[in-house]
Amino acid sequence: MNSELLIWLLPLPPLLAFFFIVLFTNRTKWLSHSIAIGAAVLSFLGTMVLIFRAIQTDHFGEHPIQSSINWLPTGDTWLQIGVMVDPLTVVTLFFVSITVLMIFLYSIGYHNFGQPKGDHDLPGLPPHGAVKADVHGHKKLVLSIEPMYSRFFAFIGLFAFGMYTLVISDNLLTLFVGWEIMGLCSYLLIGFWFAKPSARSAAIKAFMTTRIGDVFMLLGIAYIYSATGSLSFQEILSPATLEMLVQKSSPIVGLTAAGLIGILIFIGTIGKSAQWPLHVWLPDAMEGPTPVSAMIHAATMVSAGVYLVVRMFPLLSAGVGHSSLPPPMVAMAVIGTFTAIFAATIAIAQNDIKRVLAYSTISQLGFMIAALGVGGYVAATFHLVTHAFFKALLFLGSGSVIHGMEHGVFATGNHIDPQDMFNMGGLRKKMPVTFWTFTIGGLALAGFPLITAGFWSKDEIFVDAFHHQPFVFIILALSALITAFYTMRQISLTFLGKPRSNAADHAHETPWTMTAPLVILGFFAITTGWLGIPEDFPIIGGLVPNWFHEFVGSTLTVHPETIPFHPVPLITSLVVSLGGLGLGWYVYRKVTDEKVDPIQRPLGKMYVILKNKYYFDEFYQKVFIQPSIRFSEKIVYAFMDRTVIDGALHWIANVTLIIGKFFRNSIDMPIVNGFGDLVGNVTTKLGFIFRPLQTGKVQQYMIMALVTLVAFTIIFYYIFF
Amino acid sequence: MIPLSWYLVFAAALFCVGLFGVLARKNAIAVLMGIELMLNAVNINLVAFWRYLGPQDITGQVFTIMVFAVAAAEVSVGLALFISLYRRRGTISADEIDLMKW
Amino acid sequence: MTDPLNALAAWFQTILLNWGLPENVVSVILAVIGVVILCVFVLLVDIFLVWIERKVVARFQDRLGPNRLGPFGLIQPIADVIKLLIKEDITPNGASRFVYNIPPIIALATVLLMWAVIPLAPTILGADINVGVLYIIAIGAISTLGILMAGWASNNKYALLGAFRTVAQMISYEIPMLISLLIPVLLASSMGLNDIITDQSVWNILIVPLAGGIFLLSSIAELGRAPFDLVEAESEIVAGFHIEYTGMKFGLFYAGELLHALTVGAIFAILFLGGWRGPGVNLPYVGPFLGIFYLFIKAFIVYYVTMWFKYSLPRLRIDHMLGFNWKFLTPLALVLLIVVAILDKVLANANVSITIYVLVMFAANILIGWAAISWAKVYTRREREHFDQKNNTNSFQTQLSEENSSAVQS
Amino acid sequence: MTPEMLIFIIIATITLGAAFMVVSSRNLVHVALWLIVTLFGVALLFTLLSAGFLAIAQVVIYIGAIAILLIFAIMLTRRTKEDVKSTFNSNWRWALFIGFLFFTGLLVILMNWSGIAAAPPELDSRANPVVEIGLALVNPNGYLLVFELASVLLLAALVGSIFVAWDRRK
Repeated sequence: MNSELLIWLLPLPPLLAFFFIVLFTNRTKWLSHSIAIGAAVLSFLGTMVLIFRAIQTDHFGEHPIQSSINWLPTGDTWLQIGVMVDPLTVVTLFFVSITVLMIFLYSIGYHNFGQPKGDHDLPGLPPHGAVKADVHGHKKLVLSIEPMYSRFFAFIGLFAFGMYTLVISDNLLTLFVGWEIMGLCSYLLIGFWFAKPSARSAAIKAFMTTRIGDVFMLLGIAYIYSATGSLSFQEILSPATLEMLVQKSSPIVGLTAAGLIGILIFIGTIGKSAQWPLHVWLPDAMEGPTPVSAMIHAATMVSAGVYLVVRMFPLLSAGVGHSSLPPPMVAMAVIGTFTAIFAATIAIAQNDIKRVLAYSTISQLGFMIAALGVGGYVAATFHLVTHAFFKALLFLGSGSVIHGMEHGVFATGNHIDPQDMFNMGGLRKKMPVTFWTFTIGGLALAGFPLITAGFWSKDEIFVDAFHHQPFVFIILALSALITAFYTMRQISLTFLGKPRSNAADHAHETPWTMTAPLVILGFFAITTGWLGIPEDFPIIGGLVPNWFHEFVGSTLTVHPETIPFHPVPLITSLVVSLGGLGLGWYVYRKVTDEKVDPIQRPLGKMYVILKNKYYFDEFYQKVFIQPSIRFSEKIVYAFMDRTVIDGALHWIANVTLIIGKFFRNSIDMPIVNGFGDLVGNVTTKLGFIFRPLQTGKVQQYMIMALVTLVAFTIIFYYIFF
Repeated sequence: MIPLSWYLVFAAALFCVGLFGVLARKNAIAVLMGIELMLNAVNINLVAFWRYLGPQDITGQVFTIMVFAVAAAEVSVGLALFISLYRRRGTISADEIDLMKW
Repeated sequence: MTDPLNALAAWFQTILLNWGLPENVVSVILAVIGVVILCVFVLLVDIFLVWIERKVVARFQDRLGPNRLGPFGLIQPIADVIKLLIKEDITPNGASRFVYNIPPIIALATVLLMWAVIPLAPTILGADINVGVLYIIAIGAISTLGILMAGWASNNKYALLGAFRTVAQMISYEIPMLISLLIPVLLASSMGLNDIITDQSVWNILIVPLAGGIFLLSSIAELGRAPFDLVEAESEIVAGFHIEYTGMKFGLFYAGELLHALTVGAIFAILFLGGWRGPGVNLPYVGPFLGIFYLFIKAFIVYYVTMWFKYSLPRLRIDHMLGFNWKFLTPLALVLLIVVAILDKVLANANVSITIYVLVMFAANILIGWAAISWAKVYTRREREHFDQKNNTNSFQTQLSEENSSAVQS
Repeated sequence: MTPEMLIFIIIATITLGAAFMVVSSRNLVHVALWLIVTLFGVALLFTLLSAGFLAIAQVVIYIGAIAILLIFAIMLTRRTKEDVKSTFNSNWRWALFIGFLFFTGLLVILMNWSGIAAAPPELDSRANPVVEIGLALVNPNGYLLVFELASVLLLAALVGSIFVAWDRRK
């Protein structure tokens, strides 16, 4: 198969799986997951073939694989859609295909395939567990299978389709289509347990919040189209077009067209990648099933936001050489840096294992945005890849922990929150595989030196930041310190020490379908980093060529320069990660009390603020939501709709009624109906007259027929002869 | 030889007698017999025309055989109908079978 | 002119012509004389048949039979005829007189009519019409009509029931008989009886034995003789259609029945046993007489076989009889007809010798017959089991075996 | 007046007389018997027309099957009081009128037809009409379609009459 066709076919298997499951195999659970995983494997294999071919090609960055078809006629020209695979796409496809496949596999175990059906399980609620007798006849509560098992696989299949479509698009339009499909899937999957009010509102919140970003993004796309007449990356990112956009001034004073477009598109990323101030939906999205959190809100969908800005980086950075930094880059640097520290601080005070990870995701995405803001194109991409692996690993690990805790909850029967880290502790012994893999993920997140992938990617960001914007570097270092601290806090609270609840005491290792993805992702969480070791790194630099920098860097027409080695970022990196980890271990090494956080007292009032996430939700509630509700109710509903529109309608209706009555009484009743009645009556009367002919006696009919025949014969004879 | 007209007049007479039977008889089976008479008159015509106008062409005889087949089919179905009717209504008088009247 | 009878006719014809009679009148006179001679001859044989019938039934029933009048009681049938002639002629009350009196005549006349086309010898036959086989069928249909008329006109419910049974039986059995008749017709490529005989260098019974069997069975049913004598089943409907007939009217029915049986024998002989064929039929002067002799010998053998059936087998139930016809004989005859037609065509195209032709045909017939009988065995067993299940009773046999076993135990 | 004409007149008279009896006789069984006489007369006319095969077929099919079936049906559906009442319905005058009208009309048409005086051509004495009919019936260029049509019609009639006459109450 040639590469072009292969690319076109990549997104198809998950889409077909979605339709097939929805239409045919909704009742057959094993078949549903087999189809979904089969589709994921097909896409994975296709991706691997494609990556292999791409790596084999020399100067791949200059000669991306491309194919397009005419889609919509726009007057004389055609709106073309197509696919493109360049180095950036390759690395993105690499982590997307692997994490998607792993998460599909993980979902089987997470949704308790093979367990009995729960007696009280309803669609729309998490399974309540089923009573099952063991070999000795003891009845006990065990995990029960998800009632909407097939639907879940259908949704994640559709989601995978959206992600593949987004990645392989060669234009903004199909990218936006994939983007919105993922938005829809995110909504559906966050609200997967739609009978839970919190899940419902979280789904709506996520959908509405990301829509804000998407609207601006769509505006940006429209502006690009009107300015350049094309949406293809190849054309809008070509130097000539960029130059034109930079020269052109925009309606907003002080901004070039390129600047305005960049900011608009960056707002889309803010929504999708949950950057401040549109970050509020991501922590709430943890209401969905954990594979969803891992897939959508760590590995792929939020990465899509970063992918977009990476993809559009030439546009965003257009005009670097002119005077100062272009406005989009400033915005990215500011917002990324702020989000990184902002989210990291919130993460310190969260007790929910998944929420901590959610804030850390926001924070890490902030790192990437900030890196782009300072021009670290390769660094951002590198961190995007490594983050996808280790964050997926962390989420899946947390899911495994929760699953084990649920097992404990069912076994002991005391209903505690299985996601609260203060109810855990000592799980290291109970769930060894989960512990080790989670620790790998945690260390990667914290940037544990040399071994983990996170160290190398974060180090590269530091280097870029230090080189270009020292202020950004300082803030990022601070947030990295906090990151290491809360990571260690999480590991300590969850796995180390003694169990702080019966449930934790009875926790159990999860099935192989869940642990196998953890191990595989753990492998990648370590090894991915070795692809991008800087050449001039002390001692080990140059042992492995800095392949990543070469490969991804070739995407850009202007090859990014290699920044010379400087000891400050390296030392900073070592200090913050090791220091944060050490601090975290010191503070949380022996937590015995279930509820009291050791940092509560030192932080004081600050802790409460952090615990409540700087009161952002409340702020939005007061400032945006309640006024808009009030506006809707009082003005739009009561006045506009009820009084003005309804009143007009009623008036028209009344007038029409009067006219209608007039027509009915003066035209329809006497003339039309009268005529109809006349016809009917005449027919009836005629029927009465002729009725006696219909005697029912067949011979009389025949006589009549023959007489008539004879009569007509005679008449015709005399007429015609 | 016998002139053709004799056969034709005879057939016409037989046909009209049969027609009278069909139109005037009360009993449905008698009506059926009238139809048989008419069919026979047709057969005589067919065979007579074959003999007098085209003996080298076998069509007349073949169509007589067709008429036999049609008559047999008609009688079997007709009688089955009458027997079924007799079972339900106790009569096969064509006068009394008038459910379809006004 | 090597045929003495035809020579006689020719001689008589010249005499009449010399008398000055017109030619067509002479031919009419000759025809009438021929008909009279044939009828007298056949009716004399008929009288002889009465004696044979009585003798044979007596032997079957371990009696002596008529032995008083004349040698071996040969004069007994004459006495019977005289008795019937002098009996009172009764017409029942409320009977339709004309319709009542016609059937005995039809009964005998139809049988005599059949003899019109039967070739007694290569040159001696009433009329060599090209649709002889069809003619026989047509005459048989008219005899059915006679029985129906008799049953209706007697104004007697037993007679009417007998007539009903006749119609059902005869119309049904006419079908396999016709189909089996078609097989010799097919082999000879002619419906003329004389053609069929001439064509039989090998007797048809050796080529298509199954067709012969089907023809014989359905002919017996047409005759209304045992085991198909439901038309006049004494124990059920007294005497059936001729219950009210007395005297010579009954005599005519009786004679017609006996003669019909012999006629069926003759037709069977013609169709399957080679008719007048035999050694020496082509000899001058004696040949025709030898032909007549051979034909009657064969006819009497078949007649004896029918009597054998009649006095050995019990009567069938009406539904069994009709079921046997519609579910067994008719399909079998149809299958046979198709197979024979195909084989005949194939073998004729293959140009095989007559021996192989006969062998293949014979084998095919035996095979079909064997398959049909095995199927019938399975079917009837299943039917019986179904019947037993429905009536919740064990079959007679199992009851018997249970009794036996219990007797052994005690 | 040749003997053939004499024979024709006799047969025709008997047949027409029987036909009149068919439409006028009160007793239905008599009607059926008169019908048989008519049919037999028609068969004889066929022989006069040199159509021997048709004559025999007429006897087999009409007398042997159709007439007997009719008698059977008559006996099955018999009600004695019907013989007492009038056998004609109230329209019999109209029927008579139409019958005469048709007969007159046919006569008028026949008399005005030029081919009425055609003389019969000589028949080929060597030809076997049975074989000819048989070949014509199975000849694809002849009447094979008609033949198949007749067979399908008969099969349909067979199935249909069994279905219609089936007593479903059992």
